[in-house]
Amino acid sequence: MSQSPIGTAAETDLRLPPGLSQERLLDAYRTMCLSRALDIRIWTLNRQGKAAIAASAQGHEAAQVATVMATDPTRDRYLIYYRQLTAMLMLGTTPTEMLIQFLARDGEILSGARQFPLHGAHPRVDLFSFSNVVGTQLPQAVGVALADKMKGRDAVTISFFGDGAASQGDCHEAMNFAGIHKVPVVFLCENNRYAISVPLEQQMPVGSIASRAFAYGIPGVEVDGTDIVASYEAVKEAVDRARSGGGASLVELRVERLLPHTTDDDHTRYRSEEDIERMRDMDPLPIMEQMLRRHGILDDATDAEFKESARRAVDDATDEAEALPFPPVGDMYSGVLESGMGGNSHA
Amino acid sequence: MSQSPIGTAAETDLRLPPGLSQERLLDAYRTMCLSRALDIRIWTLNRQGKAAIAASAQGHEAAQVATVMATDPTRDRYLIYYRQLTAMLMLGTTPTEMLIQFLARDGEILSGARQFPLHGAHPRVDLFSFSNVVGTQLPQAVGVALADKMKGRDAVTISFFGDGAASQGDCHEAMNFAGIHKVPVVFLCENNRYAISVPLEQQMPVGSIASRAFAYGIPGVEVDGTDIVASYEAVKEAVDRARSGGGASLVELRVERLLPHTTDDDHTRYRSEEDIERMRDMDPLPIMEQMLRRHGILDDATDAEFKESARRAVDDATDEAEALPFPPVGDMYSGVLESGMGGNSHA
Amino acid sequence: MPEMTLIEAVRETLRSEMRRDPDIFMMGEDIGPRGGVFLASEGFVEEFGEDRVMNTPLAESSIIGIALGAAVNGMRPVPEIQFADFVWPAINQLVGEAARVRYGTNGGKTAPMTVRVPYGGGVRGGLYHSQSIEVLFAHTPGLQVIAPATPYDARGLLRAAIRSNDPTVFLEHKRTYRLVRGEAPDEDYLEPIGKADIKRAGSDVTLITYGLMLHHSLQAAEMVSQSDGIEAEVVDLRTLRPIDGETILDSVSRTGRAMIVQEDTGAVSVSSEVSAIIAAEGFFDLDAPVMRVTPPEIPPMPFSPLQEAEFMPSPEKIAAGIRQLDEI
Amino acid sequence: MPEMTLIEAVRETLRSEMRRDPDIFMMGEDIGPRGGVFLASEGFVEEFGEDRVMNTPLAESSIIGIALGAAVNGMRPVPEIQFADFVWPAINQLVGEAARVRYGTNGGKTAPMTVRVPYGGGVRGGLYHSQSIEVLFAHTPGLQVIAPATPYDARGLLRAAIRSNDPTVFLEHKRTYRLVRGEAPDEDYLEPIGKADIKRAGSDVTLITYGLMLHHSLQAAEMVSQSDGIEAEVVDLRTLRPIDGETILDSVSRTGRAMIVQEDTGAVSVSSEVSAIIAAEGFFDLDAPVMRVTPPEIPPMPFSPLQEAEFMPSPEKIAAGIRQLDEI
Ligand SMILES: Cc1ncc(C[n+]2csc(CCOP(=O)(O)OP(=O)(O)O)c2C)c(N)n1
Ligand SMILES: Cc1ncc(C[n+]2csc(CCOP(=O)(O)OP(=O)(O)O)c2C)c(N)n1
Ligand SMILES: [Mg+2]
Ligand SMILES: [Mg+2]
Repeated sequence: MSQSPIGTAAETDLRLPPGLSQERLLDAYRTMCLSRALDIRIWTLNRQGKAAIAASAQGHEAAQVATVMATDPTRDRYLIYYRQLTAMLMLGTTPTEMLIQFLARDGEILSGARQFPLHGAHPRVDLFSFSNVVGTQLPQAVGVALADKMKGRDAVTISFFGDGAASQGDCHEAMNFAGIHKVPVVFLCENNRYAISVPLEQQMPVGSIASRAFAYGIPGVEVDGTDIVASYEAVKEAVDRARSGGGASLVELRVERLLPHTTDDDHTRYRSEEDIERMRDMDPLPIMEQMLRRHGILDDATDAEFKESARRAVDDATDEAEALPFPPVGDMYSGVLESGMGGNSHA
Repeated sequence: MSQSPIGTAAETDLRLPPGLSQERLLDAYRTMCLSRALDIRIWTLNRQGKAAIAASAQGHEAAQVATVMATDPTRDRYLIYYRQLTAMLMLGTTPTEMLIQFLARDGEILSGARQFPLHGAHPRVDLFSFSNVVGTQLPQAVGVALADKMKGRDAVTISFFGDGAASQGDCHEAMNFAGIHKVPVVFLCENNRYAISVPLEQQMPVGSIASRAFAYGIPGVEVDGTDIVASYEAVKEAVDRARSGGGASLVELRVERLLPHTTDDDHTRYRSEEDIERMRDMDPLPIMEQMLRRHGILDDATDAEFKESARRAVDDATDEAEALPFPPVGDMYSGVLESGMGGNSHA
Repeated sequence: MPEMTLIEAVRETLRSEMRRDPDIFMMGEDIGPRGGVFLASEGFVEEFGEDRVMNTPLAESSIIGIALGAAVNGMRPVPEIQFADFVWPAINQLVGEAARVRYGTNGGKTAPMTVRVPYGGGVRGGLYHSQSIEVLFAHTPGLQVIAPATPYDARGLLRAAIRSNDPTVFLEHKRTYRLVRGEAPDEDYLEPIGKADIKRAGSDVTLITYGLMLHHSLQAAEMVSQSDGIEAEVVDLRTLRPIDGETILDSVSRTGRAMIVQEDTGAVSVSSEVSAIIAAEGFFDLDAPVMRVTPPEIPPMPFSPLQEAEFMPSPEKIAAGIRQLDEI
Repeated sequence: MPEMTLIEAVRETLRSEMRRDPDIFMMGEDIGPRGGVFLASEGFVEEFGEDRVMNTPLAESSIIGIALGAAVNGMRPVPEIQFADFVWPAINQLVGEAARVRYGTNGGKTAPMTVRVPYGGGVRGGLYHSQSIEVLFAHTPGLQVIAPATPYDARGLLRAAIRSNDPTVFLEHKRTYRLVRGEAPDEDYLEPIGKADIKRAGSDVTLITYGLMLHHSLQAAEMVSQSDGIEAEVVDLRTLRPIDGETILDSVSRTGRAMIVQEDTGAVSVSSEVSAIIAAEGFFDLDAPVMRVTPPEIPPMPFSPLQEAEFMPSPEKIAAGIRQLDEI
């Protein structure tokens, strides 16, 4: 492996699309390392009985950093679901803020610990996720984008969803409307071939979700979600299209879910040993690491430093989050309606 | 026009697909004439304040007779919506039975006059329509067909729906499931380009509903629904496929809705004069008549007789239906649950 | 003060609000050139354009879901569900999502949207154009549910709903659209959400009701006043969530007798809640059981005209109930 | 008699019914090799095959719509909604369609299907894995709604539901799945749909409840018996539609005091209906107001553990309510 500093050796053989530099790639990799370390910690906290439930982003990291890099967090909007841990970090959420969600502690930024981790609304970025009900964010994202179109704002809305969500009626209705009205939305599917235990072939008779784009008069593309550059390019093209008035797109990033659905699940019940073995080849971390090393962007020292600093950050964040109390009980009564609680007026 | 008797002159230049004879065509035309006369009468009864509401089948007649001819009423199943007046007649419902529905009289066969016309379940054919909620019949039809598949019966289920229904989430979910499990169902879309007043281009960004079949891994075909032979062939192919284990199909028959959506509607509010003018060219009755005459299948006398007997049948049916009382008030309390009414047990 | 029908009150309020605030837009089936199936938006697309008076595909879940997305992003959508009977596909977006946006984001996002829902029977609508669908909404924390019965209230409350910052289900009784006329000023007044209104003063018995049944109840009150000298106080709930327990309890404390009149079937309904409020907090004021006049427990409501009439609580049935209650 | 948990009772009943009648089949998300997320169908796909234990796409409306189609065509589907919180997309097919098949066809078609719905909180489920969703179903003519609280009742009532010829919503409280153990014989017994059951006899006050709250109420009853000598009768509704007014009224006629305990938020709910029944028909038996112990009117229920605990009516809160009611 070459030990050359960033941006000198081997630079020519990695053709980066506009907007993507070696620095950005390295930064993305740093976030992926952090995400992985944090993800492992969260799983451990669950096993220790400290975190009630967790869905892991392991396997989805490259797809998520690529997606965020292709957008502009200062003006774009993100409707996520429960698996976008890496995207959250890319958008500047701190590890402590993340752990507070899983530990349901006071000061939780998204929902005041009223909701599961990754649900609520972000105070600094226009990122939100109202519910755990799979697929509901798709029409909502279309509405968000419609408002921007009506107001002539140049924001683009990214609607994350999984292969499971693609079966919902809401997915059809959302894409159809987006196609009719050319709203600036990117339907971003992280297809990991499973809705909990239901494999793709029991979810749909066709092999790809992107192939449905045709039915909605929008472009659809299927990309290897462990290939950060290809993913970036696909999302960027969709974002640019939306921003320039070209309307909606569907981008399907093929990934593997490296862990069971959540900490409540046991995927050996429904995944074969070969399937579990094969999925490991799709781990985006080693893939990314090899790619960066091959092109001389990453060296041993930097890699070690990323991993070490990720570990430290996660340790510190754990200490910080665990030191916090649960939210005061009385906080639960506020904010049902602007006018008050919303029960009968005499109560 | 040739006055030759059926089946002699000009027979050779009309190539009929297997299963379709000149006799069947003529019979279909007879039913179309009856349907048209009945339809006109129903509209009049509404204008006289006798029928509360009516949706007309005018413009859809050829599509419906073709569809029914391609099926086997002794074993197939039909999930209709409110516009299948012609199909109802083709399946042996009498004009009197139809008028009783519109006049909500005692002895109404489908729902005991609890429901709008064309809603309920047929006592002699496996034809039903549970509700007015557009699109709900599509998953139901898939379930009906699934039961037949599970039981190894050779019945085929026809699920009628309109272009409007195609926008519903239920349409997506139904077709997707049917594609996965290869259930013996034919999704039969009578696309008349309007959902009440909403034109096709405000309903979907693509020009055809059949083109969505690709997304569900099923065959889809778009046919001129005023062309009875082409419509028959398309439906027959789909029915044969379903019956032989080949699974679901989507057949889109393009028709025009010649009258406003219902008797409550006024289409001059939203259809241009040219549009209204042009749609008249798609009236299936003269198209069918010309076609039959061109091929020597229909002569003046027969045509006159069909129309005259249709008029008489409708007159007689009107008298019969109008002579009936409304259902007894007490009948309304029965049949909520098998065990009784279903309110609190003390009530 | 101009006299107008209830549908005119709705239309004029929508028009003036649309003129006042460019963030308001309407969406729904057939609301464009058709003007809505009840003509609530007649002439609107011509004045406000297709963007603000948007015909949608026939897909209720997305109508609400898209409106919700627009609402959290700065707009004030006023989606229309064409008939209440077709709101079921949208329940997930309305009850599951919109109702919890404020709470579930700890106030980070809000969903200022007013979902207009024509509902109710007595219009020969059969099982699928007659339903009262208020129960689930009235049960759901995070929603406001309004059901005006007069043009005056329709104007003041629709305006209040559109300007409020929470998701509101606005129920318009179809039978009242053209049946009910009344005075409704062209001024910019608001009626308070969550406040019932006493539509007739009386000392002998309290009738609590809403929607079309307000008018049947008022008629019944006149009937028993004339025939028996019984004076019924008639409380119009107007808002079904939150319910104005105070006004109800205050009235019952004066009359000692309560009867709830409702078009919706009775089991587990708004009428149950009003009963429960009185049974819990007005118990010591009561001189008689809390009565309810509701339809039979069958799916609302038969298409056949005689059966439909039998289904609806009529002024006569209500009057009979009042007499019975008065005698206890 | 074997002792088992409530989830075991459900599983064993499903298994024996599936063996008995080949027309029964199950469908839902993850019910196949995964065995369901609560393991209600663990081992089933191996025994009954993929056709009868069918994994579905993530699409609740079609799960119910397809089950309904199969039901009217001779099958007895037992679809599973994975969590009650996800039943909203299926409301249209369940409340709008299935509930009216028999009535709307004048008996021409029937829809024998049992929709299993794990519901309820106290499981750290937050806003979307904790909901009680019974209100709309309990309001709807044409549905049966069952909510057993013990393994014995779960077996007898699930069996009765599957064999009945009407659409039934079968509510299984998630917290009771493994918490509640009890005797449930392996015999082929049926419990009657629509009948409440007195789970504890008492003479001073009647508690009416269902689901997890039955167990909290029984605990509370023991507490006040020990501490204050107050003997509470505890009525387990078991069926929420139709509600067994007779058993309720009979108990209240003996105790003179009624309190309804419910996990679902109170406004416009099953607890309202029980109050209303008593206020109408048990009024002259009452010595005190009809009380309710229900959670605050906020979306059920916060994820944060202390807040979740505060939300749920605890045995202590119920006991406090009983003491209060007893003193009036
Ligand atoms: C409407 C709905 N039904 C069921 C569930 C339960 N559930 C939670 S996640 C999930 C699978 C989602 O799969 P997918 O969309 O592929 O996302 P992934 O977890 O694979 O990223 C299911 C069935 C839910 N949350 N919402
Ligand atoms: C879910 C639902 N939404 C709205 C309506 C009101 N409505 C009745 S028919 C109709 C249009 C249906 O159009 P289409 O499916 O094309 O059938 P067509 O009448 O043209 O034959 C609408 C909007 C309804 N019945 N159901
Ligand atoms: Mg997935
Ligand atoms: Mg149409």
